[in-house]
Amino acid sequence: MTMPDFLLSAAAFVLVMVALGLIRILRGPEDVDRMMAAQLLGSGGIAALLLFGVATEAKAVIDVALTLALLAAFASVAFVQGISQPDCDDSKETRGE
Amino acid sequence: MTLALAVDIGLALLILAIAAWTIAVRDTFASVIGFVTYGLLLTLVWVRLALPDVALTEAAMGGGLTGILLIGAAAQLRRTEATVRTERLGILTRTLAAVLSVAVTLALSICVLNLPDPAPTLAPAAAANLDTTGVGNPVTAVLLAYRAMDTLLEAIVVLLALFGVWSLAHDRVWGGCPKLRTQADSEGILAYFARLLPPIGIIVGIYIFWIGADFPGGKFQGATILATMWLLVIGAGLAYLPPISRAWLRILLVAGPLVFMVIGFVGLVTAGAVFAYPDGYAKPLILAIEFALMPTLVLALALLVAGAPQRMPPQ
Amino acid sequence: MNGPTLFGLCAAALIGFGLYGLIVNPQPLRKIIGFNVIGSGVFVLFGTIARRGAAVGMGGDPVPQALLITGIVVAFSATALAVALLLRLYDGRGLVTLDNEAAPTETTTDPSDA
Amino acid sequence: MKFALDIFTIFAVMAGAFFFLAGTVGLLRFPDPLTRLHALTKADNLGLGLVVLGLLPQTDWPLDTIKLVAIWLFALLAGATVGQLMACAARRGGVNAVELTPSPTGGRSGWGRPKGSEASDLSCPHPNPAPLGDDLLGSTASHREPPK
Repeated sequence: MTMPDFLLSAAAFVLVMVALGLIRILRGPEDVDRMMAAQLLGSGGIAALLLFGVATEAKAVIDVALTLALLAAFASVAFVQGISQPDCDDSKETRGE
Repeated sequence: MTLALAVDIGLALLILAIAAWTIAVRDTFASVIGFVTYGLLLTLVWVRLALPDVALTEAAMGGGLTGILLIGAAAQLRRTEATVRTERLGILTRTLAAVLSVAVTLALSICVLNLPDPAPTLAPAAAANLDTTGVGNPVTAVLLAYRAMDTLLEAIVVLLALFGVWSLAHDRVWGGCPKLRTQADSEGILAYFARLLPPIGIIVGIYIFWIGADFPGGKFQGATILATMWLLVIGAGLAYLPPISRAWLRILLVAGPLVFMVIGFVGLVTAGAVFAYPDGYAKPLILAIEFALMPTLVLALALLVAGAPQRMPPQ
Repeated sequence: MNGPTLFGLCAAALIGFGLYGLIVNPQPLRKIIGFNVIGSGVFVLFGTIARRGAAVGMGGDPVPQALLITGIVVAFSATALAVALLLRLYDGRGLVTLDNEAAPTETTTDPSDA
Repeated sequence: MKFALDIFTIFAVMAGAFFFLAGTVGLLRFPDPLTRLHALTKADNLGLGLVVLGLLPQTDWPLDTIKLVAIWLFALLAGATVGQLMACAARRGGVNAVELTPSPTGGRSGWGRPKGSEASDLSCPHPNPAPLGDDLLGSTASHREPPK
């Protein structure tokens, strides 16, 4: 088994693992659990991308993974902000200009 | 069956499963989470299709702005969930919709299986003229040299969408600030994160923008990353969005398309056609357009997520 | 069966899913998501065509790739506009139903009053 | 040398894959959101970290190597932030967390708050945290600046 084949299998394995994590997205029970599974899928996706990228020697894939890693927290941050403020009221303003 | 094909089949099944769940799940919030995950898997699909430029765009859009936009909207609309759930279409309509969807899928599948072989391609034509543009990445060359008109119109479409969003403001707050939901606590973990990440994120965004001339990357991807960083700083309560009546804001928004158009029409005089670049000046002109479009895109994309103005600026 | 064809078929199914969701889901935000699923299906379909056009050392035909990038950005803009319209509807009526029969309780809250 | 580096890659990537396995199993099998979060952060930090470590010898010095390390650092930062934010969210809204953990305070941002009553307390543990909040945020306390 050559190195690219090994890396590709590893990518497939990681993808299968995070795909199983999708069961948590399906089952919940809370949205928090769903968001966690999405977060795990994010990390697994980045790992799989890197493994794909090195296996196929496609350098640009590393940039894609870099972008994903940089933005990895954003969906979760938006989620936590979303559930912590059920509606927009100005009373939550803490700073003025 | 090769290993690569097995990976592709697994990925296709995965994305179909998450798409089906996103459509079928009852709860809107859960559906939005599913859609964000779907965007991530879509990035993997683009990588498997060997289209890194598209993958980068999808990663930047799907990872940041789309998630912020949809999750924010779903959170605001949560109260309506109970009333909307009572409206369900009858079984007949749903069956008809299913039949229609299956028919469309089948028709498209037949088309996919009967695509012409060998496939028509413009790649040789794009490669033949790549040297005259001085740009190394054929996709950037297409975006800014061969089909520059499309890119100009795209920037204008983004701006028009922004004007559309702004026009939804109440009269009394016209010219005011869009109010993004912000964390009440400006000293918490989120504020820490928002102080640490954006400096590095700005470097990554500019890097992606810069390498776009020769490698996958470019202004749309870079601008998306920068816009996301800006929204993070605002979302953490460390800064406010400017009122939309600010002159600098409006000038920067219009500057990009304006520079693009001016360069395009100058081409009419110097090179004999609109958006033709004179010999030897193609690369500097393309760079000038990219630099001018960058702030426009950053501001427009971030403000699109921020939504309509909702309050007057504090005096 | 090869990679591009596989993803082409996948795209066809995605368009079907999205269409069903667009028609059946009553919540407008779900319709927006359904529309986006259709859009991404169209993009993937176009991506397979780009991939099939691989030639002269390029991974895919650059022209459809450029159009795809344009398309993704435009789709995002349209989504943002649709979401803004929806939030404005909620702001004006207090509900987001598209059903005209539902009582339009005019509970306009002007945020500048707050 | 090449052989040794390849062996290193294989072992590190396999170890990383193992942590993804462990993270997934934890996410599926652990009983409440906070323990699931624990499993998730292991997969984030160690799984991705070991995969990156394993791939380092296979990439070109310097740019790709730096990018790989940066990816891991981003993932660490994202994991740390998301871990805390999610823990807050799980504490406030998680039915399971409420069932499994006794309420230490019952007061503001206490554990015993039933789902749906979060309207009065919307911010994460700052600035008036419950006892656990102090523990969670102990590491960042030194970064706080005086309120403006």
